[in-house]
Amino acid sequence: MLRLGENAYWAMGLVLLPAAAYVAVPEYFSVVILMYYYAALGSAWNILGGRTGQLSFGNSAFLAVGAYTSTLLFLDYHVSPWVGMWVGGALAAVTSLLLGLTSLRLKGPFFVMSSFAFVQVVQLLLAHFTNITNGNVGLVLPLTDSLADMESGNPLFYGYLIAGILLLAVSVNYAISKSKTGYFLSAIREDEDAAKALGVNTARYKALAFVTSAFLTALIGTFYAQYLLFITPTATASIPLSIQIAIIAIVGGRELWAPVLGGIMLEGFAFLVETLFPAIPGLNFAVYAVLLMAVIILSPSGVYKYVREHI
Amino acid sequence: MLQVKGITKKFGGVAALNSVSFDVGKGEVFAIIGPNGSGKTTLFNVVAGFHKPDGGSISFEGKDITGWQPFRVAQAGIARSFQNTRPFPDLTTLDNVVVGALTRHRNIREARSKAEEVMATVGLGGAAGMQAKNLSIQDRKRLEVAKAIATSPRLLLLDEPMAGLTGEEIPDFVSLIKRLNESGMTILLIEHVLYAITKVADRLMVMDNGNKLAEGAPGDIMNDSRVLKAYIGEDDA
Amino acid sequence: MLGGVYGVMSVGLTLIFGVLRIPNFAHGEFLMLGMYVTYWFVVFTHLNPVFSIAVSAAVLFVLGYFFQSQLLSRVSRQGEVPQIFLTVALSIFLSNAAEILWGSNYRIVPVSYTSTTFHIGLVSVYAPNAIIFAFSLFLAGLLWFLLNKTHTGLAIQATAQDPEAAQLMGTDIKKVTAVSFALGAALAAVAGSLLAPLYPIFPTVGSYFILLMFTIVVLGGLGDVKGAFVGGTLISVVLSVSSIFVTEDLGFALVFIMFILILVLAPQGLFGKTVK
Amino acid sequence: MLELESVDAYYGTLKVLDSITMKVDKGESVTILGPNGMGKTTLLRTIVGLMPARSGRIKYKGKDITQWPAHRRVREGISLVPEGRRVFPYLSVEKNLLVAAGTTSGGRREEDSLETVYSIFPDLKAKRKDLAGNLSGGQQQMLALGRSLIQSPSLLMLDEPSLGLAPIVVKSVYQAIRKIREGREELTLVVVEQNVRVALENASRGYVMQHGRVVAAGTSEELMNDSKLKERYLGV
Repeated sequence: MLRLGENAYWAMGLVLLPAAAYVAVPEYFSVVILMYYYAALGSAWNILGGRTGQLSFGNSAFLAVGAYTSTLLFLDYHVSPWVGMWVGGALAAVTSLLLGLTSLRLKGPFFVMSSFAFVQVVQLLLAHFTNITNGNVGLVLPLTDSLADMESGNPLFYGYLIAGILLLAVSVNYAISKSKTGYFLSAIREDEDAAKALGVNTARYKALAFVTSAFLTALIGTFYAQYLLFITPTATASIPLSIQIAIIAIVGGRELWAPVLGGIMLEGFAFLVETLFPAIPGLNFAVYAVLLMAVIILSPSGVYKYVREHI
Repeated sequence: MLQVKGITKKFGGVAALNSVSFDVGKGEVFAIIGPNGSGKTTLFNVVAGFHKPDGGSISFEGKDITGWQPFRVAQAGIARSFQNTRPFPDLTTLDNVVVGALTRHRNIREARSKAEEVMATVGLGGAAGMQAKNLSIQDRKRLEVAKAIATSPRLLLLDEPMAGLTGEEIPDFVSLIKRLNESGMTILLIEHVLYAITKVADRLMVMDNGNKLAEGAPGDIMNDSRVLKAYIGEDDA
Repeated sequence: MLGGVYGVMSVGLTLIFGVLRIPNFAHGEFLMLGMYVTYWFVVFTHLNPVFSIAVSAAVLFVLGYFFQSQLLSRVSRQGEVPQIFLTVALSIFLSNAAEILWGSNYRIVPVSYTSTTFHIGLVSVYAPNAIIFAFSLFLAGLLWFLLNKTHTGLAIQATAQDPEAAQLMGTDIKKVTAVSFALGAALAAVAGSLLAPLYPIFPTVGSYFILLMFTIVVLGGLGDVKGAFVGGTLISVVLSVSSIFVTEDLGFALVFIMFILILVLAPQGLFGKTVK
Repeated sequence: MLELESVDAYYGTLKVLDSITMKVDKGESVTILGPNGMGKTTLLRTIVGLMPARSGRIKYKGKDITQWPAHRRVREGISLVPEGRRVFPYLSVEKNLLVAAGTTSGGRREEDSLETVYSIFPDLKAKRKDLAGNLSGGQQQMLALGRSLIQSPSLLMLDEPSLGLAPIVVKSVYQAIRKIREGREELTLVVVEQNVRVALENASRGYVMQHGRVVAAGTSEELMNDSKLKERYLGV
């Protein structure tokens, strides 16, 4: 009962927060959107990184696949992003499957390094094929303010769009945790060989987790493109962003709502430092890094668990 | 049921297994004994798919399973336990067993009730909610068997299930193995505790230095001078 | 010519991996700090940047030793994940601290010989490259001597191969681990000092090199010191050849794809030594 | 020489050594017996400091060493030849020996120490440039013994020196151990061995372990002739 209650509180809070912020502090509304954006990215990452234990420093590559697919479909073929986002998701799923078939057999730091290289490859390719992607100059989406084009003049629209995607990511996490797949993924994380000995096709389940994570990340990519109406290779398929996604989930933890807490906390924190010390560029990240070190050393299983156990 | 023919396995040029052959019949309890380092565990790993053999073949219920991946071997109906127990440490004891049961059941509820049944069989019912990493050595041994039998195997491979148990605990485990056997499972086990083996095994195979030394009924084997020599040690060493 | 310095910058990474079993994500920032040390050294002393090498090595040795013994060692029992993230955090911290301290402008080391070339027979050689090359060779030799002919070097190798057995040999592995990390950091700094006269210096310059360094060490076999130099040379050849046929960015993309494939297909590296 | 007073050790929450008390005198040769998984290896690891003792005291040469790190105990003369030999596979035979000599040579010239080891294990001299990982199991065991010997230990502990070796090789390992003892009457030996007869023949006293406890102790003769003990605890 308590678990159900907690889920309901979180979901309710997530739905109410954008409206409340819109009314109370409209000038900071974009902070809420960014919090949700990072929370969603962390939640999607958690499916592979948290449940399966395969740390990826490459998830922003799938953000780029999603953002570029829906944008190019819209610009070149007038396909609405409402459709394009699912195409992007599918394309990211296929990409992750191909990558996963080769690299998921790598363990620990080796998988981390391969995913790290993968983002860079995607970024370089997006920058290279200028005739399609307009290279490093990036692509600009036309301002239509039409809901059919997944655009709106009302920021609340974007707040609820990303809240919807975030809740989808959390729901997928929840569904997995309650399913056979979830049991198998935890078993793989705890001891892959022992899972194999019981008849678990570990390669298949790891690939499934990877594909799901990539699919959700690509949906967030379409949101990103529609929200900013401007995408570049370095802003999407970016190593720093990839690392930030992983950090959100590591700082939060691997429980259902932990990456959400991580995303809200870290973005809130970054915003706070920026507001307090606007004159010193780099300070927010430097402090962020120190905080990260403190969390890793003091509470290695994540803030969420720490809060649950101590407060 | 299981035919192992001429299995050879080399590590770094050294033969860990040298053309080992044996058959296990349906319903049997077949035991492999031998000193540490004689190749028993390597043989297990080859049968269960964790090592690819350099020569020879393995067939199970008529199918050639040589070189199959471990999860396929398990799905074919062969489950194994590890000598150094391999629980999923952060999961509860029950969830550990549920993972095994889920490889046969689609539905979580069914898997859970199967797991509970298995836990009762091995005598772990009281520890269901405990994290596996906190179990005692004896309970870890039980959990290791529970995980394996939750996959409803027809052939159960047990790697030194009684190592780490005391003289008083061994009879319990012997009767567990007997019960499992009576319920229709064929059992292949490696064991170091000799007198326990003689009580449970229908047939024995003795290994030494990667070679099969002898095979036969427990009574005959225990009186074989070569076996005693390999086990107790040479007189003049 | 740059193969040698690619080797120097990567060999520290391979050394750290060999002993700590983690990829050091702050390695690019160690290199960046080495470049800044050289910059300020030249600005203040007006001496040849070559002399700054000792200073940058010393500074980063101390920083590396402190970081490993005070922070990384605290989580070393929890496996590689927290350690990797600590190096990531250090990387973020150092590049942003550099921005706070020195701004994000590009800086160029003021050197007189930057544009000199001289001739050996028919080959004309760009002076800074030649100095870098000679120094890289010297450092490779020095490192070989250190690892194979000194007790500390043997202790580092032993710890990399089997830390517990090394303890049984009387090795203080905590100290050896810290020294290995410090030495790795110092080598990155030395490479940074060597490169400083050739590249613009800015806070995030490390991220430009980090993936290249990973590629080099994986190519040469992680933890393999000789392999890092072979890998460095090979990568510099691949990059310069591919830049003839395709554009530079595509050349990098090819190298990184190669990196993923080598990780998967030949995790020992292409020239990794193996015991039969 | 070595005294343990109610020493406990744990893996996580698992108690693996339960109030171990034992005493070994200078120059003695003692064996520790018991089935697999009863804590014999853990006991040796705790004595040398690879495992921490959570409670109790370990005294060596009269000093309380319970809190000392492993490398310090090794430098003071406690040496363990670990189970499975654990040579450094990618170092040459000679460098394997030099790693050990580097921390414990105490001012002796390394060449002399090497020669001492090579005189006991001539095979190692012939293979000195080979990578240790390419040696046979028996040669690796000799190297592991040599590494300990070069440290001039006062207390030498061997964990299953016969594990995985052919009988003829086991024989030569024990011959080497006897050779090591010649002229070193002060050297104290503690051996874990699953081969009961070999173990008792090469030791003057023995302890039997079960579930992390010492359940029996006595001279080799007493243990050898106690058939009930053998059936109950040693499984033979």
